[in-house]
This record gives sequence, C-alpha cells and structure tokens, in this order.
Amino acid sequence: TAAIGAEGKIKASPAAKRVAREEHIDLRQVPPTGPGGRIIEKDVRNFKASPLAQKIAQD
Amino acid sequence: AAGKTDYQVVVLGGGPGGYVAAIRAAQCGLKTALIEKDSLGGTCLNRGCIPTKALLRSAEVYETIKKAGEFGIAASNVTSDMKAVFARKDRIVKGLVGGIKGLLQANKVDVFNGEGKAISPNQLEITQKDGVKKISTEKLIIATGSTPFMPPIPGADNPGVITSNEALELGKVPQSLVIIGGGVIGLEFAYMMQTFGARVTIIEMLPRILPMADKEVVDVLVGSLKKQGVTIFTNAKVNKISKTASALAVEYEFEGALHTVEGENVLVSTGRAANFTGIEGLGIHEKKGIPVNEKMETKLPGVYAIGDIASKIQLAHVASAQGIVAAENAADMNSHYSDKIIPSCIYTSPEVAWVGISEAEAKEKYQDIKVGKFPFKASGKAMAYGDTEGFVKVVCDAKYGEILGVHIVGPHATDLVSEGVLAQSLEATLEELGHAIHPHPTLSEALMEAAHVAMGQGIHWK
Amino acid sequence: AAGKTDYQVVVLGGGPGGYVAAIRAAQCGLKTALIEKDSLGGTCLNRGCIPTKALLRSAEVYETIKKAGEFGIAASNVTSDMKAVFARKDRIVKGLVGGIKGLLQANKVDVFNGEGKAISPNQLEITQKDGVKKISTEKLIIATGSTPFMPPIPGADNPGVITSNEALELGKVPQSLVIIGGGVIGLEFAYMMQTFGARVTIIEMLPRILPMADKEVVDVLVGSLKKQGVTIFTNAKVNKISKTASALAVEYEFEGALHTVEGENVLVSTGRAANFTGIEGLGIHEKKGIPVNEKMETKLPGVYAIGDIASKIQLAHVASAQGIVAAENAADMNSHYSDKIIPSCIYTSPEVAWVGISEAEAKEKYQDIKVGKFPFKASGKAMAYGDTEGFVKVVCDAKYGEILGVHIVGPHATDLVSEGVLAQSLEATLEELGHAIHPHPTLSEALMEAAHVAMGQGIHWK
Ligand SMILES: Cc1cc2nc3c(=O)[nH]c(=O)nc-3n(C[C@H](O)[C@H](O)[C@H](O)COP(=O)(O)OP(=O)(O)OC[C@H]3O[C@@H](n4cnc5c(N)ncnc54)[C@H](O)[C@@H]3O)c2cc1C
Ligand SMILES: Cc1cc2nc3c(=O)[nH]c(=O)nc-3n(C[C@H](O)[C@H](O)[C@H](O)COP(=O)(O)OP(=O)(O)OC[C@H]3O[C@@H](n4cnc5c(N)ncnc54)[C@H](O)[C@@H]3O)c2cc1C
Repeated sequence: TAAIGAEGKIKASPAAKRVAREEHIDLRQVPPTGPGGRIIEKDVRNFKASPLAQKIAQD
Repeated sequence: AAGKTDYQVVVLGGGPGGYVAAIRAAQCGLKTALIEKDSLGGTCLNRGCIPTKALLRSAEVYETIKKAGEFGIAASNVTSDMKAVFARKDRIVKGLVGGIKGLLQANKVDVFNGEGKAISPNQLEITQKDGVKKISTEKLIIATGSTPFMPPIPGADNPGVITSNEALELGKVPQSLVIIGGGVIGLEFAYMMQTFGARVTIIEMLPRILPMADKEVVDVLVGSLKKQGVTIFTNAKVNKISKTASALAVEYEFEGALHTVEGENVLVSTGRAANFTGIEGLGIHEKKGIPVNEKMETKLPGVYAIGDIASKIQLAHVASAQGIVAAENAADMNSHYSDKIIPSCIYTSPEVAWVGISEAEAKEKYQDIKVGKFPFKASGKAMAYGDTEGFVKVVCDAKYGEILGVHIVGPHATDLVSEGVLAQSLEATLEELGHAIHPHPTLSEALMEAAHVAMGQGIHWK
Repeated sequence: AAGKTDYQVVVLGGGPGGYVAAIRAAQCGLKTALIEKDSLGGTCLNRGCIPTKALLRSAEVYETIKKAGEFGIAASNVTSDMKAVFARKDRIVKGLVGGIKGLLQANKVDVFNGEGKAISPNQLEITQKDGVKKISTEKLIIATGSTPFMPPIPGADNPGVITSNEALELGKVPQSLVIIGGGVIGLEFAYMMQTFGARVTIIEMLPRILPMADKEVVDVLVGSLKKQGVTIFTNAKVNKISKTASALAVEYEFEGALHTVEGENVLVSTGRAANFTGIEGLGIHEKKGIPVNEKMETKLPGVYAIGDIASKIQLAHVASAQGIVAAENAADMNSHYSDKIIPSCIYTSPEVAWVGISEAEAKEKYQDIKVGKFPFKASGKAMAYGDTEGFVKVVCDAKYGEILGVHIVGPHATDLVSEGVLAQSLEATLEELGHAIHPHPTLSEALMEAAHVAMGQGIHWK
C-alpha cells in the first residue's frame, strides 16, 4: 500500500510529513489516498487512529 | 421514504447556507422544504455580497474612466448617476433571486414563504400571509443567519445613522460619511463611497485594521485608501453620536483626547449578530451562536445549524459549504466541514484576498518559515493592465515546504486566491506551486514567481 | 570552476527563453553570458506578448467606457487617441526591457550586445558595433526564437502588407484590415483593431478557427467577434494580394468561388518560423526547429535548445520553463521538461484560456468521460461585474475523476486557468476541485461549480 514514487522516495505531502514527524509515524506504513497516490495529512491522522498503527506502535 | 413526517428535511432560512443545503438535500433524494420569511438568497444576495459587489463594480468603472487618459482614451463630462447605479444593483439582485427560485423548483424543494418557528426538533410552525401552517420533519437544518449588530452608542438612534442594510438602499452618495468599524464591510463601503465623491472617515476601535489579515497586505490597502482620500483612525473609541444643524457629529476618543467628526450619514459596521428568532425554543443556542460538531450537527441529534448562526467565520462560501455538509449528513452520508482552508476577500481597489495564516502567525507557530513576495510592479501583465500596486506573498514552512498562507493585494486578487485555496487543499509544496507552468503574461504568474522567490530562485524578483 | 573556457554557459538569444535561462544558470553558480543582437526580452517583450496586451488593455478600457451607461456612469466625447495608445505600449515595453537588464546585472550575467554565431559547440563569435569578439564556453543554450513566417502569396510584398511586427508599430488604426490567418495572434489583432474602429476580416485556411481548442469555447469567441463586427471566413484560401487605387485587395477562394475583400492594411499572421541565424553551422537543426530530449539537450552533448526554436508549442511560458530546465541541466541538476500541462490564453474579449485536452479529444482517448459546464450567466460575480458571456468547462475521465482539461471563455479567463494548471499538475480529482472552498462571490467559483456539475451535483447549474 505504501506510496513509493519512481525514485524510491515516499510520496507524501508536506503536511503529512510534518504530522508524521510530530506523531512519530513511519510514513512507509501509511496507505495513501491523496492525488496521484500520495500520502496526505488526513491519511496520517487516520492511520494514527487505526488498529494497525496501534499494533505497530506496541511492537 | 418519508411517511411519518411531512418532510425528511426542513431548512429554516433561505440564505446561501439554507438554499444550498436544501438543493443538496433534495439531490441526495430527501423530501425537502425550505422556509424563508423574506427574499430568497438571504443577506448575501439581498443585503450583502452581491449588492455590494454590484455597486463596487460601478465604482471601479467610474475610476477606470477617470484615469482613461493613461490608456490613451479620452472622455469628457464623466459623471455617476447614483440612481442608475443603485437601480443596476437592484436589477442584478432581482435576477439572481429569481434564479434561486428556479433552482429550488428544478430540484423539487417545497418553498414556504413565511416566518418559521421550531416548536420541537421535528415540528415547525410557519406564519404566512394567509395564516399559520404546521409541518413535521425528520431532520432540521437551521440557517437563520445574522443581522447587523448595533452597539449601544448613545445617539445611534438618530435618523441618518445607518447599517449596511440601509446603506445599500441609500440611492445616493452622502457628501460625507463616518464609518464606525473598519472591518471588511466598512472598508468596502469606504472605498465605494469615497470613489463616488463622499468624504469618508473610518473610526476603528482596534489598534489596527483587519487584525486577522497579513500586516503587509493591510498596509498596502490602508495606504491606498488614504491616498484616495479616506481618513482612518485606529485605536479610536466612539462615545456618542449627536445631531447638528445639517449633519451628524460623531464624538470619539483618540490618543487621549476627545475629537468630533461630522458626517451626513454614519454607517455602523461593527459586526453581525446571530439571528435566533424561530429557534429560541430548542434551547441549543449560546450567546453568540449555535455550537455544532464537524458534521454541523447541534447537540440535538438530527438538528443541524449552518452559516452565520453557527460559524465563527461569517462568510457566504462558508455557509454554503456547511450547508452541503449538513445536507449530506442529513442523508446519512458522513460529511465533514473543516475551517482550516477558508479564503477571505475584500473587494476594494486594490483588492485583497488571502487563505491560510499570516506571516506573523506562521512565525509564531512554526520554528522556521520561508516567505516569498512578488510585487505586481515586476509583473508584465500588471504593467500592461495598468495596475501595479500590491503583491503576492507565499508563506510556507522551511522544512517541508508546506504552504501555510497565500496573501494577495492588487489587481484581481479575489480571483487569484483560489489557486492558493486549491494548493493548500491538496497540500501542495512550494516546489509544486513554483513548477506549475503558469501562462504568460498573466497576473496569476505572480503566485508562481512568489514561490520562486521563497525557494531562493526568483526569476523576475529577488 | 571555469578556467579553460571564458564561460561555463553561454546563452544565445535574450528572449523569455534565453534571459530566464541565463538568470537561472547564474543562480546555479555558473559563470554565464547572454548574447542578444537586438533588444532584451525578445519577441515576447518587444514584439509579442507584452505590447499586444498593452494595446488590448487600452481597447478594453475603451470598450468599458463605451458601455459605462450600463453601470450608471455617463461620459461624452469618448475617443481613442491612437498615438497615445501606442505611446503607452512603448513606455511599458521600455520599462520592462530596462527591468530585465537590471535582473541580468543583479544576477551577474555578462550581456553581450551583438549578433552571435556558434563556430563550434564551445566557440562563439559576436559581431558587435566595435568589431568581432570571440568567447569560449563549456555549455551552450540556444534560444534564438522565431520570426513571422511569410507564406509565398503573390503580392505579399506590396506596401501595407504587414506582419505582427509592423502592426505593433502602426501608430494608428487602419480603416479596414484583412487578417490572413485566424490563429491566436490574428484573433487578438482582430478584436483590438475592430474595437478601435477598423473593419476587420479574417481569412483562415483551416475548416475551423483554433482547431486545437475546445470547439464550444471557440464557438463563443467566434460568435462574439462576429457580433462585434468582425467578418470571419474559414476554409478560405488566399490567392493573391494586389494594390487598388486606395487600398489592398485580397483575393481568396471560398466555397468554390473567387472573392475579393479590400483592406487598408493586410496582416499576415500565418505562423512563425524558427530563426536559425547563428547556429546553422552546428548541424543540429531540422526544417522546423532543433530536436531536443526532455532535458532540452540537442544531439550535441552540452548544447541545449529552448523556446520557439526547439518547441512545437511557441509560447513565452514554455520558453521560460524550458530555459530553467536547460540551465539546471547545464549545472548537472537533472531537470526535465514535459509539455503535458501547458496553458494557452487568448486575450480577446471574451478572454479564452485552457489547459489539457478538449472534450472531443478526451472522448476519443478515454472510453468514458464526465463533463461539467458552468455558464457565467449563472455566476453572481459575473453579473455584478457586468460580463456574463462564456463558461467554464471541466473535462475528466469517468473512472478516476482525473481532470483532463479545463476550458474557459469569459471574464478573466486567462487568470482563472492557472487553478486548472495547478489542479492538473497535482493530479487533483474532480472531487478535490469541487470540494475546495472557493471564495464568494468570485469568477473562480465557476471552476468549482463546473466540477459540481460534472459530479452530477450542480448547485447553481445543472
Ligand atoms: C454588506 C455585506 C457584505 C457582505 N459581503 C460578503 C462577501 O463579499 N463575501 C462573503 O462571503 N460574505 C459576505 N457577507 C456575509 C454573508 O452575507 C453572510 O455570511 C451570509 O449571507 C450568511 O449566510 P446564511 O445563510 O448563514 O444567513 P443569511 O444570508 O443571513 O440568511 C438567513 C436567512 O434566513 C431568513 N430567516 C431568518 N430567520 C427566519 C425564520 N424564523 N423564518 C424564516 N426565515 C428566516 C432570513 O430572512 C434570511 O433570508 C456580507 C455581508 C454583508 C452584510
Ligand atoms: C504578436 C505576438 C503575440 C504573442 N503573444 C503571446 C502571449 O500572449 N503569450 C505567450 O506565451 N506567447 C506569446 N507570443 C509568443 C512568444 O512571444 C514567443 O513564444 C516567445 O517570445 C519565444 O521566446 P524565445 O526566447 O524562444 O524567442 P524570442 O522571444 O523570439 O527571442 C529570441 C531572441 O534571440 C535573439 N537572437 C536571435 N538570433 C540571435 C543571434 N544570432 N545573436 C544574438 N541574438 C539573437 C533575437 O533578437 C530575440 O531577441 C506572441 C508572439 C507574437 C508574435
């Protein structure tokens, strides 16, 4: 599901990157819904609330 | 699937919140009614956005003709016929009100002409010309809007002291006008009346005009209004209004002393008060408005509130956006409203428009920011257009290039800002805004150039 | 790190391709020179984009004044002083040329005034007033642009037969003007000259005007020009131009018969030819231009070509975007140019602007498309503005809601299209465009409303 771009970089919006850093979330885990398949802020916030994220956080 | 109730949704109030909510609800398949006691379109169409912009356009045309010589065009005996100016405004409003009526019909919304009162969340009473009617509904959307707020200034009841409602019906330009309150409405009237020949004075209580806007943008607007002849006092408190032989005298405190300024009219534009008539009984309103969640639902399930009555931001596009959200939720669609990316516009000359946070606010909230400013005097299109005042400013965070604010003062600012809205909605980076190939020569290039400047790669400006 | 050569980059030609490339190259830290034989700014600034838009703005002001009565403003003796109109244009061009000179200086680009000739990819000869100079360079960016293409029409050498170059220096409006070629340049001159009082006839060889544009958009423009008085023939072939007693006679074939139309002037606007002077020796050009890859590099490594000489799309913003890409690649930055999302604008009244593909092309390429059209007559701002002709059309694929084209004809179209550019650049969906909260009342709302219509959720239009 990860939004990996052509050059192996994660495609994520600046706001998504900011929230990911603030919330200590690994962007590679976040399913993208943004334009062109990139991760947007909402995806990161939704992911934070998701069971998968909580499980990853526990590990 | 109504059945038990007359309607699945009733919308109370037919402004840009209410009529849009009603149309969207009907589109979602709900049996919908709209109650409006006055003219469809509400404040926005009848006493707000549209009539002001119609008058402002006449002012702009007048201004253009007066400086036509710059463009190589000569004209003599240039005069404004204020009767015709106001009549044009009335025609436009009438046409649009008719249009909304047609839209509601086309969408099969039942429109009740009358004053509505919510007896319960599911019961409404409508007082119409021919008597009182009761209707029942599953869900209720409250969109009763707002009315001019009149502060308790002694003498505010003198004839000639007016609000925006009356100012739009003046039919003439007063020789002199004192405007109490330098918000968006006050500023638009100031520009318009001054252009048409009134001597305008603005008295504002706050230390600066438009504290929520970017300071540099406001400075350009204020400077321009002053050059046009408008007198502006900030940090000034009005004590009273009294009648003189031929005019009204406004007494105010400024820099520790009492002063007086005279005006044929006094326009009080100190904000707008939520209109609770018809919904007091529901017990859901607080002093300033009705609290709602992000689904626009009040504390009563199935009862929504939208627009000026529910929102801290009193703007027509907010009311409409909230109306769509409420209607979709009434149809169980799980829609959300966020006020993160809401543009604001001022239709003066120069125009002002912005979205997101100001440079000062960005500095405070983010450690490290980048700012790019591109002045219209460096824009080929602005030069050809003959209007080079102002600039576009892009504010973003330095780390990720997140666009935090786009601030524009200058020609067509109110149209240009939408690109900033889309950029922020899509969480675009500075680079993406800068690399999008903007057509040449256009005013919108200034957004791209401002992004270049913020990246340290300004082509036509540093 | 130059050393072996005088410069790291030399740019040949100082138009919007060349001067932008030079500035960007210098910003990337390269020692840069620019060679320009004529006036900085090239075609665009001296004989293209800017002078036309300056004249067009005067025409717009003239038109506004003539219909000022609609706005409640009266004026008499409205006349256009064509000397002043052209003088204003000259002033604006002069100011901007001076600005570019300043920008090049500020970025420490060495500017050579003279005709450059590439002896080899690394050696240039510059013929200046005071003699010939040789300079050496590591990399070369060719930006020699284009000049008007004069087709071999018998009689095209008659005095009074002009190209856009001479039309911009006329200093007056001919009584009648025959325009051969109904492309963007021809249309802009048609609107302008007709507005200022010329009797304009357009003769176009193709079956329709602007075949690359969306047909409905062109229909509105053509209809409007005809209403203004312009005569338009398509599918018409010019045979010859001859001199009559007082004017020029253009003979053309139309619907199987020969016709003649007279004009004081004949404007030939049938395209532009790449300008190979100075680079023939390199052996890299073909008949129509210099082939390049997506890094703007020619078949000779380290030699780049940009703008009208390299591009199928001859537009200033394309030249500038390509200039930036070439400069960055010269600095080993690995930059790419794509012509997928290039806006086009026509500065007539109504204005026309679009980005992406037309409805017809979309239908052909994608199985299933959605189209949303919002007419300005349903826009409150357009009504207040007094200009309700035209519409915004959004074309997208039905499956993913990918925006394929945005087509605008109407007020401020050339500014509004940039939001479409950004939307397509960011691969926004229809929903994202429709949900972005656009300010009310603005012309840009029409983009949002068109998106609503395409989604089947039109609020102010179905
Ligand atoms: C001078 C002026 C200029 C403005 N310019 C702009 C602008 O340029 N852009 C912008 O975005 N905003 C502008 N605004 C603000 C904008 O008009 C409001 O934000 C907007 O109208 C709010 O919409 P609404 O639907 O919430 O309420 P309203 O437009 O106030 O509509 C409420 C409607 O409900 C009806 N109503 C109330 N109670 C009842 C009842 N019990 N029964 C039946 N009907 C009832 C009223 O008659 C009214 O028609 C301006 C406002 C003013 C005053
Ligand atoms: C009437 C008209 C209106 C137009 N309007 C628009 C518009 O609104 N929008 C738009 O995007 N485009 C418009 N264009 C097109 C636009 O002007 C061109 O696409 C653009 O100028 C191309 O830029 P360029 O840098 O490739 O070449 P040019 O602008 O042609 O510049 C080339 C420069 O190189 C110089 N040069 C050439 N050879 C040599 C040499 N050997 N030595 C030294 N110097 C040399 C020339 O003197 C010239 O200054 C218009 C064109 C015309 C004619």
